[in-house]
Formats: sequence, C-alpha cells, structure tokens
Amino acid sequence: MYLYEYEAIELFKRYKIPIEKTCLAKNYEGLKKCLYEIPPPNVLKAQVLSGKRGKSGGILFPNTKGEYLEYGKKLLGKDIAGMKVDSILVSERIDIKKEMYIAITIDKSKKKYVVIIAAVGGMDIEEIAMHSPHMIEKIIIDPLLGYSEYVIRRIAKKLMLPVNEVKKIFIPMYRLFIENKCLLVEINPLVLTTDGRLLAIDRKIILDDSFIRLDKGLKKYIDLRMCKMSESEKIAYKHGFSYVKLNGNIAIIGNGAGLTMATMDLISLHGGKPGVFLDLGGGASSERVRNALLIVLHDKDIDKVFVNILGGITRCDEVAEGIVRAMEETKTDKKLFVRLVGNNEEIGRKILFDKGIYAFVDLEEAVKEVVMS
Amino acid sequence: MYLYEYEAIELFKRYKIPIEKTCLAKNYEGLKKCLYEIPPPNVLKAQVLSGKRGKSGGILFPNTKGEYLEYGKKLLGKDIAGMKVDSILVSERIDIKKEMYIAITIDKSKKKYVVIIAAVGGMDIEEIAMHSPHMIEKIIIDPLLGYSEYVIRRIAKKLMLPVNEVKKIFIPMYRLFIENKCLLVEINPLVLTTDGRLLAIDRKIILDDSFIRLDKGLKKYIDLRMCKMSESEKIAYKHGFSYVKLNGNIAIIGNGAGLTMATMDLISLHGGKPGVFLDLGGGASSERVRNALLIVLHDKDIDKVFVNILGGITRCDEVAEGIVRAMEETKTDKKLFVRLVGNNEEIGRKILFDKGIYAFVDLEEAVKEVVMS
Amino acid sequence: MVILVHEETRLLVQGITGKEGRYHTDLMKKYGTVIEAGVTPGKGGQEIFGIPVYDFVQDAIREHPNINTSIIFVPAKFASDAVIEAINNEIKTIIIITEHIPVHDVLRFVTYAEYNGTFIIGPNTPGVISPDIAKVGIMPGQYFRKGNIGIVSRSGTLTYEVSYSLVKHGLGISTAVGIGGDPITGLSFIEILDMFERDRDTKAVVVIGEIGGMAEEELAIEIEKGRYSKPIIAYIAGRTAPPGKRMGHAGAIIEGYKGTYQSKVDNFRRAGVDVAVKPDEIVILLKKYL
Amino acid sequence: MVILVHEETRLLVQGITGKEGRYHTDLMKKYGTVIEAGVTPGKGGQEIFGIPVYDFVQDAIREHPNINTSIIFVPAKFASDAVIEAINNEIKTIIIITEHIPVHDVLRFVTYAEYNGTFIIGPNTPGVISPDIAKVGIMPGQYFRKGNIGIVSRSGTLTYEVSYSLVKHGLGISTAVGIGGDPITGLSFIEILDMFERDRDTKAVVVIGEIGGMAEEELAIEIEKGRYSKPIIAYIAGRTAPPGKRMGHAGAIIEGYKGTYQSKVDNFRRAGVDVAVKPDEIVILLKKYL
Repeated sequence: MYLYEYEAIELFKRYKIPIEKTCLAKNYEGLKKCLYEIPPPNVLKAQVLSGKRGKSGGILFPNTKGEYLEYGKKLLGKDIAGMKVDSILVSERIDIKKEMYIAITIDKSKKKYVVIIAAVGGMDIEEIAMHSPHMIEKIIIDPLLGYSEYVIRRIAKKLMLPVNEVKKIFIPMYRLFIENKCLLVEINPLVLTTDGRLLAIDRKIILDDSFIRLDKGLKKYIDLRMCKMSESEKIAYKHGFSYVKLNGNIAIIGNGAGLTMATMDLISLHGGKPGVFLDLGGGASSERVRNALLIVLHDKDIDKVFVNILGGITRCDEVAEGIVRAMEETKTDKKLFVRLVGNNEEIGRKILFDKGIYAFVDLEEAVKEVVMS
Repeated sequence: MYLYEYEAIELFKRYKIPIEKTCLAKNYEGLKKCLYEIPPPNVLKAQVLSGKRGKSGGILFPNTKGEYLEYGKKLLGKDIAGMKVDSILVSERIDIKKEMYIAITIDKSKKKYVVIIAAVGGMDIEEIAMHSPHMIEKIIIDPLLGYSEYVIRRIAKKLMLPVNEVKKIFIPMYRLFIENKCLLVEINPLVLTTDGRLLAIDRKIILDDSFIRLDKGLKKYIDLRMCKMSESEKIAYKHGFSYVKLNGNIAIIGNGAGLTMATMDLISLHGGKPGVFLDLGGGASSERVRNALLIVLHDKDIDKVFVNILGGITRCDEVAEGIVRAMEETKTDKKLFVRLVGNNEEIGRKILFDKGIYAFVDLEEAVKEVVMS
Repeated sequence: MVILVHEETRLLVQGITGKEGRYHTDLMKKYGTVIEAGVTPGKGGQEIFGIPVYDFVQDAIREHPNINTSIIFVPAKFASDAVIEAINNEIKTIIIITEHIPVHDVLRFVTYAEYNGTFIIGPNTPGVISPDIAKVGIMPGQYFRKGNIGIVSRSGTLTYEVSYSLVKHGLGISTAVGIGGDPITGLSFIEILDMFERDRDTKAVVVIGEIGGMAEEELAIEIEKGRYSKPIIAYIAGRTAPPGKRMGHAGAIIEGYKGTYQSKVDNFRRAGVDVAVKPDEIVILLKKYL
Repeated sequence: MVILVHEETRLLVQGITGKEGRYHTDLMKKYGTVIEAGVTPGKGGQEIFGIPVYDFVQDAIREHPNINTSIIFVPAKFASDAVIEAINNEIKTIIIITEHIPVHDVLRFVTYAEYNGTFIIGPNTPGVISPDIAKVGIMPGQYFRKGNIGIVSRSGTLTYEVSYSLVKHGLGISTAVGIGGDPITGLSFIEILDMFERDRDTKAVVVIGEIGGMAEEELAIEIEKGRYSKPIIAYIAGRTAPPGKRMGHAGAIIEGYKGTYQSKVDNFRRAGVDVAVKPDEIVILLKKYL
C-alpha cells in the first residue's frame, strides 16, 4: 500500500529523519492557517498517489501571499492523474545546492534488501536509470546480517557527503524500513541545502499489505483508504475478494488468481471486454459466491457475468446454491454464464439446471458462449 | 570479566528484569542505612567473585535487627575464598515456591548462542548437570537470526511457567546479553515466589574484555578493578601484558601466549617452580621488555628470571637493550637467564654479552640452566 | 523417482489442529501420503485422524525420526516461527501453504533456509503433488494423473485447470509444483527445472507463469544458455491485466516497466520456448515433443 | 599443492596503511607473496610499496579481479566491518590477524562466512605460510623451510619454535596454519586436518593445541573415528597453567571442568595420537612415521 506523502512524513518524523518544515491543509481554512506557519515563498504539493504529480501540475511554487491563496484554492478539488486533490502539503521552500536519490527496497531476484543511491535526484529512478545509469549504485544487504558500516561509507562516497551526515539519514531510514516491514522507503530528492543541511524533501513509503493486517499501529491507514473506495471496492475488501474494476462489460468471477486471470485473458482473446476481475480466493462457500455475485449484479457497467469455478476444495453444490440465492435476491437483466467443475459437480449442475441455468464443463466452450451471446 | 553481583544488578535494573529489593552496604554505616530500607528477616550477601560464596559462609540470613548488625559486621572485611569482603548486598527475603536456572551464553563448539535452562536451580549448573542431566535443556540460537518465538514457548514448557511470564524475563535478558556482547548472563536461581511472581534473585554476568575496551559505558568496570589489583598487576595491565602470579620462584617472560606457556611447562618438567607468567604479546620493543622486567625484578617472591624471546617481528637488539636498561636501573640479586633467537640475533647477543649476560639459543638447554643453577 | 514429494516422503503437519490443517490432513492421508505427526503449540497429546499431535517440532522428530518434510498451515502471524522451528530441527523440505506472510518475514526465513540447505516451497502455494504417490498440499487429487509431464506454477486453480486439460488429452503428471503466488518465494522456477532435468520420470515440463516479478525472465535466460535438455512449454496468465493493479496474488502486479506479459513471452520465445496463448493450447504444443 | 595459501594466492591487504599492515605488507612482498592491492577507507589513491590502495574492497576487486585472499590488519573496532565487506565481495579466504575482536562480532562473521562458503582463519592468528611459495601472515619466514609436514596451531611464536625445531632436525613444512588464539575462530583443527588429508604435499601433521575450549577434544573424536589416514602428532601448551586464569590468549583458560590439559591429552591418546610433552619431542615422535 502506497502512503500519502503526509502519512510518510508522520513516519519520517517519528524516526527523526531530517525533513523541511511542512503543514497539512485539508481545506481553504487550513491553507490560511498554514500561511502563517510557512509563509511564501513556499511550495504547495497536492496529496495524491501519483508518481507523475509534478508533471501534472500538482506541485506549485507561490512567491506571494496572493499567489499562495490563489494556487491553493485552484489545487484543492482539482483532478490529478484521475485522483481528486483533497489535501495539500505546504512546505518550506529550500535553497538546494544538490539533489540526490536514496531508497531502501527489496531485490526480488537476489532475495535480499537493496539500497539504491544516485548522485542525481528529483526525477523518477527509472528515468535516472535510463539517462544516467552510471549515476546509480545498488548495495545489497543480507536480511539476516543487516547493514555493515561500509555501506554507509559507500553511500557517503558516492554522494560525496560526510559519513556523519549520511548516518543521520540512513540509520533512521533503515530502522523505519525494517521496523515497519516496508516494501519501499524512498527519498527523492534528498537534498543538500545551500546552508549545508541534508534534508529529505520528498518521500515515498510502500507498506506491505500482509504486515498491515498484523500490525495494530498501521491499521489506521486501511480505514482511511476505505473512505475513498467505491461501494463495490468496499464490499469486496470486506469479504477479502481481490477486485479490480476494468473497462468492459463482462464481469469475471473465478476462484484463484491465476485461473481468474487466465479466464479474463481468454475472454479478451475471443473478443470480449472484461469489466470486472473478481478472485474469490480459496474455499468459496455459498455465502461468498452470493456476496461476489451481488457486487457485480449491482454494477451498471456490467451486462454479462461469467462465474468460472474449478472446485478442488470448493464444493460445487455450495457454489450453485450461492449463485441461485444471489440471482433470486436481485432483479437483474444481466446475462449469467457458469462453468462448474469439481467436487459434487453433478449436484451443483442440477441445482442450477432446476433454476434454468446451464453450467458448462469446458472452459473455452463457456468463454465462447459468453462472448458470442 | 566477571561482574560483582551488585554491578550485575545495575544492568538487570536497566533492562527491567524483575529482581527482589536490594540495598548495597559498603561499610557499617551503610549496613545501618539498608536496615531501614530492607528490614530483617532479610539476606546478607558478601560481594566477592566466587561461585562458592554460599558454601564459604558468604550468604547469611538474619531474622532480627540484632542478628542483622552482628552478621553484617562479621561479614565486612571477612576473607571468602581468598577475597576480602568490602561490600554487602542486603536483599529482601523471598518466599520461594520453586527454584529454576536460566542462562544465555556462547556454545563454542557449535559457534552459536545457547540458552540453558533447568527446572531446578540454586546450585552450580555443573552440579545440576552431574546429578540431574534430564533437568537441563539447551536451545541453540543462530547469531544472525536471533531467537524465534518457539524458544520462549520451549522455555515456558520446560519450566512449567506461563509464556507471558517467561517473556518478561527472557526478552530483556536476551537484550542485555546482545547489547553488551556478554559472554554469560545467568540467573540462578530464577524463582517463582509463593505469591506468584517470577524473580531473578541471583545473577551472574561475564563481560567480554575485548568489548569493554571498545565500549565507553563499560570502561568504568575496569577502573573499579584497577583499585583492587596488586601493584604488579596494575603495571602489567597498563602495559597490556598478560600477567599471572603463580606460586613458585621463577618468573617467565616470553613473547606469545603459547610459547610462554610452553616455557612454563618446560620449567616445571625440569623440576622448576614458575612464580610469574608474563606474556609480552606481539612486537616487544626495548621499552616493553624493560617494563616487564621491572615488574618481576620488584617481586620479592621471585629469585630467578627467565626471558625467552623468539623474535620474529621482534628485533633481538631491541630486546637486549631493554634487558640491559632494566638491569642497570635496578639493584637486584635475582638471577637472570635469557634465551634469544630471531632478527638481529647476533647484535642482541653481543649487547648482552658486553654486560656479562649470556644468551642461550636452545630453549631446553636454557631451561635446564634456569632450573639447575 | 519424481521430485520433492515421493515414496520416501514422511510428513509433519504444522498447524494440524486448525480448520484448514485438519481438513487437508484428512485429504492428504486419504490420498496416500504418509503423515507421521502434527504440531500445534499447546495441543500436544491429542490425536487427529489417528495422527499424534505435539507441542514442538523437536518432540515430533524425537518420536518420529523419519520425518523429512513439513507442510505449514499455521496462520500468517505465527508462520515464520513455525518455518524457523522446522529449519532448526533439520527438516529439509518445507511446504508453506499460508498466505499473507509479510515479505520481510519471508525474506528472512528463505535466506535462513538457503544458508541451511533447506528447500522452501511457497509461501502461498497449493503445494506439491506426485500423482499416485503422495500429495503434500491442498490441490484436489482428482485432477492429477500419473504420467511424465512436470508442472511448475505460480498459481493454484490454474494448475488444476492445466492438469485437467492434460489428463483429458491422455497425458499425465510426474510432479506438479506450486512455487507460490507471493513476490518472494523459496525455490523458484530455475531450481525446480533443475530437479525436473535430473528426474528420469519427467520427459517434458510445463511452466505456468503470470505477470509480475522477474522469475519467468530469469528462467528464460537460463533456458537460452542451454541449461536444460528437456522440452519446456510455457503459459503466462495476465496478458490483459492493467498495470499497477494487484491481480489476486500479491506477486501478480506489473510495476513500472517490469514484469509485463510481453517481456515474459518475448524472453521465452527468444529462448526457443513455445508459449501457449490459452490453457488448452499447452497440450497441442506439448504433443510436438512426445 | 599445499593448502590455503599457494601459487594461486592473490592477496588483498585490508588495513594496509596502518603501522602493522604496512610493515607486514613489506615483509610478505619480500617473501614472494603476490599482493595485488590494499584497502584503507579514506586512503584510496595512495600506493604502498608500489601496491595500489583503495577505499573499498569492491573497488580493489574491480581493478584486480584475480584477488582471492584477504589479510585483515584492521583495528578491532572496525575489523568486523572489514571482514563482512570481504565476504560480501566474494573473497573466499580471509585471514584475520587482528586481536581483541569481541566474541559476539566474531560469532556473527564466522557464521556469515560459513553460510557463504568463505574460509575464515583467525582472528588473532599469525596467519598461514607455505614455505618458499607464499606467506599470508606475520610469522618470520626464516623459521620455516619447505617440506612435507603440515602444522596447525592455536599459537604464534610457539609455532615458530616448533618449526625451528623441525628445520634444525632436517624436516620441513608444507603449510603452517595458525587458527588463532581466540575462544571462537573460523576454521578449526578439523577443517584444517581435512585439507591436509587431501593435500598430496603433506605426509604428516603436527597439531599444536593449548588449554581452554574443546577444539582438541573434538579433533580427537574425529581422529578416533578414523577420519584421517596421515600420521598426526600433538603438543599441548599449558600443562601447568592454573584453572580460571587467562594465559595470554583469550581462549587459553580452563573454565570449570572443561578444557584441561589432561582432558586434551587423554582424548588424543585414546585416539592413538602421540602427544609430545615438550616441543623438542615432536621431532622424535614424527620421525617414527617418516
């Protein structure tokens, strides 16, 4: 899960990583309050989860009180990369001598932690990699051993900074990464100010959803995001479904990520347009199947629903009952297609047949029918 | 380095390991003060570094104020296992339901940490091992991975204690062990009181001399010990010599632990009695040789001094000069024997010869001469 | 002699008293897997389907010294502890069914396992099945039939679908291995392919990948180098998945320019591997080689 | 082909600009050891006796990819970092001269080295010498002459004494290895004996032990099991050392009932190993087998 910049700041402050002065404004009143804390010339940053915020006009540099209020007012409620701006971070304007990049993340191939540094900063690391690959260095860290002193010396040399200054950034940053089991902690840019301070003036944190589930302190971030979810997303989240809204008209409900993706691909291959990807996960009970169906039956962008169940553990009679209950509860003109294979397959197919629903056995045959009819 | 019990208590308190109420008395006045803090019936424990303190009458149990003052007075200044008692720890008397043993130390063979637990306590772990080996369990901990939860569950089961109670002892104990790079942290006995508390009522810590050298916080323990050293020990310590006082009359000065030990063994083999073991360590300069010689030349138990130098790095002329300087500075009737081999051997031998000192080449020949003459 | 799970497999079930653990213990036992013991902290002394339950792995091993494999049903919060307990007790194959274990925890025990010469399968895997011999996992046995095709997959039900399709067309499976759907897993494609390469009962291998991560690309590089002599067929799920969205599996996400369908397919094709565009095509491509 | 230090040894000196490092670099070079580079943080760019100095091991390896061995002269406080840097840069033999490294630090890097397949010699070792070929250590070359006796020892000067005595009596050394005088060291007697066993240039081995620890007892058990075919002679220093006192080496201390002279001698004798009671007797015992 990506954290908003202001959420990341909370964690940066808790770990005492030096940052510039900031103030969060959630509305125009807030903007006026921040004006006195951090007067212009300052920086306004839209709080949206997009790496392209800067390019999309989400970062502004007012020089006067007038500009500040004008820019701020415009920014609030604006749409940036498809997301509505509902809060603005007001930051102290920093006189920058040098911009750099530092991140701690996981190297999936090596199965180790990796520190990525670059002597340039302020742009996307993939851009830096493309334009100045020699500027980037990766330092692998063994997850059992942790970092050794030479890692800090290496960073210091690469960034041409004193070792003691690097320690003030890296040591707390590493602790933040480890203690919160982060997938990424990134400072971009890390700046050296003209008056010689080292500051993390932009920051990104990605938390591990699996750890958030287990950690009381981090659960608040989920609640916050729940508010911004669509109704369908909320219900799917509550039931533990993996739900992705797509552009088409065919909802695909499957059990298992790989099978549901394969079904979606197959629908496309035959010319259909998937509109919802919904993975029930393991052990689809009649109740879960019913709940999943209700989500897509209420989705007005959807006009066909394809349920593809390869029951291993899942009992087909349970699935059939869930489908029947959902269909009976909902007045719908959406077309339903079912493919049902597995435990108690015959019973399941009979339950559906009695309600006038035909269940396919062969996946591709079913997909063709979904797309054609 | 062994810590005194009251020093160990400081560390136990810093890490919040639950212990009984204690009060340290350094003299009779102190005893009277402690009387009001922890009135009898209580426990008086002589603060000496001996595992046999209890058996040697170093732990007493006064029941009344009279007994308390009487026992305490007797204990102060008493000699226990060769050590003078200069302070007493006054402890709350605990109603014990069960005594147990727990220690964290280093398994030198496996090169891992090891937790040792026993469902009995209060006696030496080697005694427990002898009488009730089935009562003891060892749990190996990988130094890179650290302990896992199951280790705590295992301790709890073995000691028949609730997991949460074990956590209160083990987690801080492990932190103490790791953060201070201890060689041993031992609680013996760990007791369950009749009112259900788990307390570490006796404790032992061995610090790593190599770590003490590097850690500012631990250096104070050395200063404290310096006061109790003999004059010779102090000088040896200051110069970084490895110095051990023995019972005999022959001082052995060598360069290198193995060689000095072998020399000592050889002296004994030929019927001599080593009185001092002094390892100069590597790179014996003329100054170091002189200082080492001065220590043993001032030792009245010594009447022969044998200097055995196998110079590799060490230059024999330097050694010879050091010997000559020490001998010239000191009026002594002790007999000096030198065996000198290595770099600049001829020059060194000549320097000594000019001052009337013959230097041997063969070790055993030299040893025979030392013992015979 | 098939791979990972075979005639000599002697199983320990960690988390045997939980709902999932108990249910699948029954199914595995019925399938013919030799289950020696189970472990659940605090539940030692019970029996589940006649299988003795212990508090600690150490106790189970002491009473059942033949145990060489463990399957983990322990909830995410305690799974890491269970895996380390198994490693420390020298169980050399550990199959982790549990989903949602934090990546940092997985990194730690996967590294520790590698250092100790222990095989980790998973987490978030359906397990491993060698049809007619043993299954150590949660896959439905009825979709798998004995044969000479090896399957290695990041997915669960999709693997059943593919096996079902092979069986329908008269083919069978030597061993099917789910490596798990998480971003970090124990053994990856390369190690499993190495095992199949050495296995005399396997004639060809089906690799079922999906978007996200670089596991397929890394395998393709090894194939291109000529590491394997046996025919390999690939299928990749998620061709039409939008970037930046997690598609069911924690590992199934296209991040930046990495882990796209196209990158995986291109790498496989460059290595001379036939890539099926739909599950049913796998059989057709396989038959070229058999 | 002798062991650990040989014709292919290409050396890196970590801590090359310090007093000790510089001094012994000169001596090792004069002895004939091929020294490719040195490392001292912050001193990169200098030259010492014509040997280039780098800030990082990584930089040295990049410029001198043949480096396969490192010797560590770095002070105790920074030694652990230097060792880990060498391990992470895949140097496979690391010889640590530094004394007084905390035991916890040693445990960590020794474990890490083992997990990464790296040989650690020391800490607190005089190093390794293969006479006439190369020396990676601080021992005086003049006491060692080429021959077919392997020496492995916990001690420094005592090893010189023994070698001196062998040479005096016409014998020579294949390789002499100081494993270090600390309570925890990297390779121990057993691993070094395994190497000597496989080494065609070694005909017999002298083991020089001392009081403290269980390394000699553990070796004796392996000898008793018949692990070695070559003749082994032992000598143990500290026969007359009082219990509880540290005799020069951090590892040379009799704790409780463990690590006594008698225990070591008894174990060796039980394993059929002749134990010399004084250094000069080693030659006499050896000659029985040659």
